[in-house]
Amino acid sequence: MIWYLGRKLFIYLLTFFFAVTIDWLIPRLMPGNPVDIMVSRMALRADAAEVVRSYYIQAFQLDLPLWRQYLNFWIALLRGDLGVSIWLFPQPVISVIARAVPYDLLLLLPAILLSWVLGNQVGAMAARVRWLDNTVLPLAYILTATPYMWLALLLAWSLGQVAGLFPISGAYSYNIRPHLSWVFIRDLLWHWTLPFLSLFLVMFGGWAIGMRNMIIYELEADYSRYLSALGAPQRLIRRYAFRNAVLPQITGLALQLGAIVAGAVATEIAFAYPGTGYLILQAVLNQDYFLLQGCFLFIITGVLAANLIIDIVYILVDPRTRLGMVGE
Amino acid sequence: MLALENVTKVYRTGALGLRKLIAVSEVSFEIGEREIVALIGESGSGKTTIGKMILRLFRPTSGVIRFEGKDIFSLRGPALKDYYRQVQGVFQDPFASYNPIFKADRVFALIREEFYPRIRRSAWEQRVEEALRAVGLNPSDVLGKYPHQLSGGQLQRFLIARALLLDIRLLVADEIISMLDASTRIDVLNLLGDLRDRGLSILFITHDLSLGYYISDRSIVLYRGRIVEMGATERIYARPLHPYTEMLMESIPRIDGRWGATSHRVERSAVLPGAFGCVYYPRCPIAQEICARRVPELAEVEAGHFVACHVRGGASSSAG
Amino acid sequence: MALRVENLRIYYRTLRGYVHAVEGATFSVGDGEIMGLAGESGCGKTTLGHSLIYLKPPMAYIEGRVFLDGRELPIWDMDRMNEFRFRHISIIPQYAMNALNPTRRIGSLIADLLATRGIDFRQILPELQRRLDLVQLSQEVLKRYPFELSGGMRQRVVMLISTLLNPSLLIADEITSALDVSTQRAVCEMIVEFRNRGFVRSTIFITHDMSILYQIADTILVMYAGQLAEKAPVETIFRSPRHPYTRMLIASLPRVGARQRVERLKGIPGSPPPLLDPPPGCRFRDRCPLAFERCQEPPPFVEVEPGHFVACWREI
Amino acid sequence: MGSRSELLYFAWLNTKVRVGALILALFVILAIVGPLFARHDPNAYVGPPAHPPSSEYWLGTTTFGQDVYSQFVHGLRATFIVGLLGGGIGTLLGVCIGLLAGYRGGMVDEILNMFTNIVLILPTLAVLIIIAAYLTVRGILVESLFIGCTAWPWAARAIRAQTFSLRAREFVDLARMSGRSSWKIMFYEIAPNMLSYLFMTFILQFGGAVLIAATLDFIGLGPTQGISLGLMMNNAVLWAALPLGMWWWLIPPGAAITAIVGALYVMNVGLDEVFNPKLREL
Repeated sequence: MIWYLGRKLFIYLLTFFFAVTIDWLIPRLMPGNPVDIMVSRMALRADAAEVVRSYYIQAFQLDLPLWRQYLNFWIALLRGDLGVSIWLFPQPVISVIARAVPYDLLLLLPAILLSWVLGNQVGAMAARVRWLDNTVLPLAYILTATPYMWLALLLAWSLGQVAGLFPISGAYSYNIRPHLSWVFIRDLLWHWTLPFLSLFLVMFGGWAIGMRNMIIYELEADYSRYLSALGAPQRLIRRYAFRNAVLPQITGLALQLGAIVAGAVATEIAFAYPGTGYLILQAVLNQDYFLLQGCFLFIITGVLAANLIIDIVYILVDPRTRLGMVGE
Repeated sequence: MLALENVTKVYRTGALGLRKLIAVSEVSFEIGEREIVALIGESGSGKTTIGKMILRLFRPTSGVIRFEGKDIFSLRGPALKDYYRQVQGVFQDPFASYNPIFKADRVFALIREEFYPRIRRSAWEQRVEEALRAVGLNPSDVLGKYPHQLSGGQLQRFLIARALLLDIRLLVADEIISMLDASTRIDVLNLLGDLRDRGLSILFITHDLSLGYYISDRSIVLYRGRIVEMGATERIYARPLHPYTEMLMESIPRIDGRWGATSHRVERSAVLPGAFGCVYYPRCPIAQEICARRVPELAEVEAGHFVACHVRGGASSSAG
Repeated sequence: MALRVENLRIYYRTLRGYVHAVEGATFSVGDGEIMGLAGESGCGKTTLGHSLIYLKPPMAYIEGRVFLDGRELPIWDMDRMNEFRFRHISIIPQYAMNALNPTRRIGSLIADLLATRGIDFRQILPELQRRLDLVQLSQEVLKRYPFELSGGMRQRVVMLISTLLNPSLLIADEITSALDVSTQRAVCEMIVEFRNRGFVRSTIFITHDMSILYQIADTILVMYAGQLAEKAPVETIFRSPRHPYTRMLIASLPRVGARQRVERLKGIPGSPPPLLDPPPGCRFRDRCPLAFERCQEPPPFVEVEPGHFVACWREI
Repeated sequence: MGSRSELLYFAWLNTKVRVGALILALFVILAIVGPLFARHDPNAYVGPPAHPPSSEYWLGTTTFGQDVYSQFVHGLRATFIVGLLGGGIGTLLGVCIGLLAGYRGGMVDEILNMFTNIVLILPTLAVLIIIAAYLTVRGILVESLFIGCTAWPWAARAIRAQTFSLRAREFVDLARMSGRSSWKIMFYEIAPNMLSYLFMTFILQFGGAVLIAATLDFIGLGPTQGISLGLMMNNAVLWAALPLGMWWWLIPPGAAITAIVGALYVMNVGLDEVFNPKLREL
């Protein structure tokens, strides 16, 4: 088991190293000098452009030899210094992101966990109940094929705009200062509903389909056939089949994180929900490269950390990996 | 013709290849002209691995396999092609030996493409029909069919015909009849016997002693990668020397007599196989103290009859 | 009289029509009898065996009646059969080596299974421990997961589970085909031991390996292409078979000591007919040297001597 | 597997495959023929702003008076291009890496597999964001290339598993004993057996490429010129189509993507039933 975890950890560290290297390399790989491009895009007056250019040169340390730049980049990273945001000058990138993280977690954690649990339950039932299979499955296919942002727009338009039940942007009403009180929390949740719903529905479709196929596969496995041949009731056989079908769904969750993050970014933009996704949109509009790279690193670390947690959960749940056989 | 010298194959298993699985250890034997040698062993004895190494599909970890004196793994290009012109193999599962989406006789086309590119079409078809008749098949009802439209027995004969197209000198038959029904099994065995009479040498790999006895001239008994007994088939069956061979003889379900009392039911703690004592030590009823410490050598107890056992194969070779 | 089967007909429903897997089987198995069910691959022996306990699509029940200890088995009804399964009729499947739920300890698996029959695990534990010793498995096995055991050990666990409630009929489906010679013999002796100790009353042992049946079966029923060819005590089948197919089959088995140079055995040319729309009458007709025009009609499965049944016009 | 024609016969019989193929064909025709009927250039300001669908402008106009229908059909064409190119590159890379890792085994497999896992775990969108942000000129070809280069691990994993199972089959050994070179074996013996599998992998890669491209465009990192469905949605959000109730600008692009990707997934399930012999017999 230690070996299984060790190998996974090694891969995650390697991935992190690989990602950070990409992050450092790309601006330097771009044709021409990245600083000139950035400055020219800002269409500033000559003297202001000169100030910004020198600031960039110093920020990117383009004057130092490459390997020195790379080393400094790592040192700064480990110290948590991701440079200064241009869009919200002079706030450091790390604090801008730190403000966005709670909203990300508030949105993503419930959406992922609830959709995973309910998706698996409904998927398991669909394998057993015929009419459920004919209604929920087609719907699940449509949901999982829907681009996150489009479902967000649909919900915003129907429940928000037309029905007027929910607000369609921002995390809380403008006239309230965030503080700990029932009023604020109620308002927060009121704003949270639509983004949560759009993320939840798309992911729900994916898990339901996955579980339905896995359950049917497990119900045809040898141990299920043997139990049925011995006259064991369907209840027992389905209980075993569900437990064995959930295991690949756990690893599936880890592998899907990359796609889920993409969905979250799009949904946050559609609802102007102040998470990392929204920051990315602002960073793109304002050519705030440091914020962009900061968001990139945050997403990478988040995904890798989540992967590690899910692997640990998998080991605790699946006896085969816990007791020695190296489960893939 | 073919000689194995101290051939060993070790597989890396476990996480980072820490655990070593010794599939074949220090195996040496020869195959001469016009003879069928039976390689007998239960699953995990390494018999298939040896077969695949002779066919150059696996590379041995140490030791050498020589064909006409030359190390087969040093052959390159035309020399390698020449080797495959003289040594071919047929495998256990007839249906897995054919690429399912092509017709069965594509195996002949492969041979023509690789070995006889310049032969005229009519001459080649004539040779194919000749080979098919040589293995007892009627060309008209087997050619142009998909593998799943032919029976197991027909498919195996097809592969033997493929080998005959190359006028080979050694055929490695790895459990070729174990998936066939009893009634068609015998005909394929008889075919091997006829080919041997016409000058072909065959390495007949099987786990079934009675089939081995029926067809082979010499037998080699393998246990966990090591040769425990080797010699003329009739002599081994008349007087099996190694306790493992004895146990195998007792356990075959015969059809002319009921099972006698089982001579031994021994389960000792498994000594690290291969490294120190005899591999059969954990299950051997006549094992002595020396057996746990030293690996027995293959000693010639009587003319052409070798056994690897301190008790039975020692200089004294007193009857066990 | 443990098992009586009358004119059982089981087909397979496929996209191209019905495969006539078992065509009107009538036979019986006495108390304490181990009946070998032999025949080449595709002759319907597995279908016959499985239809008695777990008749699941694509298998289709056509007609026929089955009586166990005098009570009729509703084999066509999946649910009503549950009452008989495991308690009165049980099976050791061909895939026994991976028939155990990989993520459940063996002890808890047995407990769950018994609980569905209203039997308390603790009540049956002493008997289970005695049987574990019998098949050389340590008590530790109950705490282990299936993947921690070897294939042979897993099979023995399945054999124990299937016979735990002393069923009156046990169906063993090709349980020796994946084993080595040494473990093969141990498993066969276990089947005989189960019968001698009364764990099971009668057994149907399905295999293509006739020599195994010679060692442990009391009688042998030979099937060919979905039809019953011959049933007789073991010695009669091997010494004086009456059905031409059985005769040729026995002749093609290499005795230990048979040498090709000395005594060249002969196989049976040709191959069994397709069962999608099988030929009428005796299906061995076009491979049988004694075939004559009478073989167009299906020969009845008749008792030519006490306990010796044969389906061949030449023998009646 | 039976002969070729029998497989195609079963494929067409399967309702899921037929439904999926029809929907897909509908949108392909729309993408090809549509632009011919567009009277205006997608980005030109031609009509009255925020005008609901009418006989003149079938899908109405944007807040700036651009013809939504023209944008929609040109965007559809762009989406198919990204799907074909991005999906194609992804599948191609996946096949080569999967086939090589699966066939060679040993060290090669270990390294390639680790590389696959790394790219799999990396949230591809984050990587694309960084790349696209620094690219001054972004065309559809470049976008497809990047999408393809980050989507291949899913294909590689599937193909590698399939190659492992096929490589162990005896007919590969037989081919090696006939002196066939490894490359010939890979592409003439193993790959043909996976044709059905390759096609299904391509379908999933195509759908994935369309979704990722739409998300990238939506964030504003899509092609700098030309129009795509994702870009339409981005403009719609940026220019407050929602508060102004301009549903004809919001609904069509997303609906097209959902329909196309949905049709692909349904076809994939249908094909799985066709190529999986166990299911076919029922």
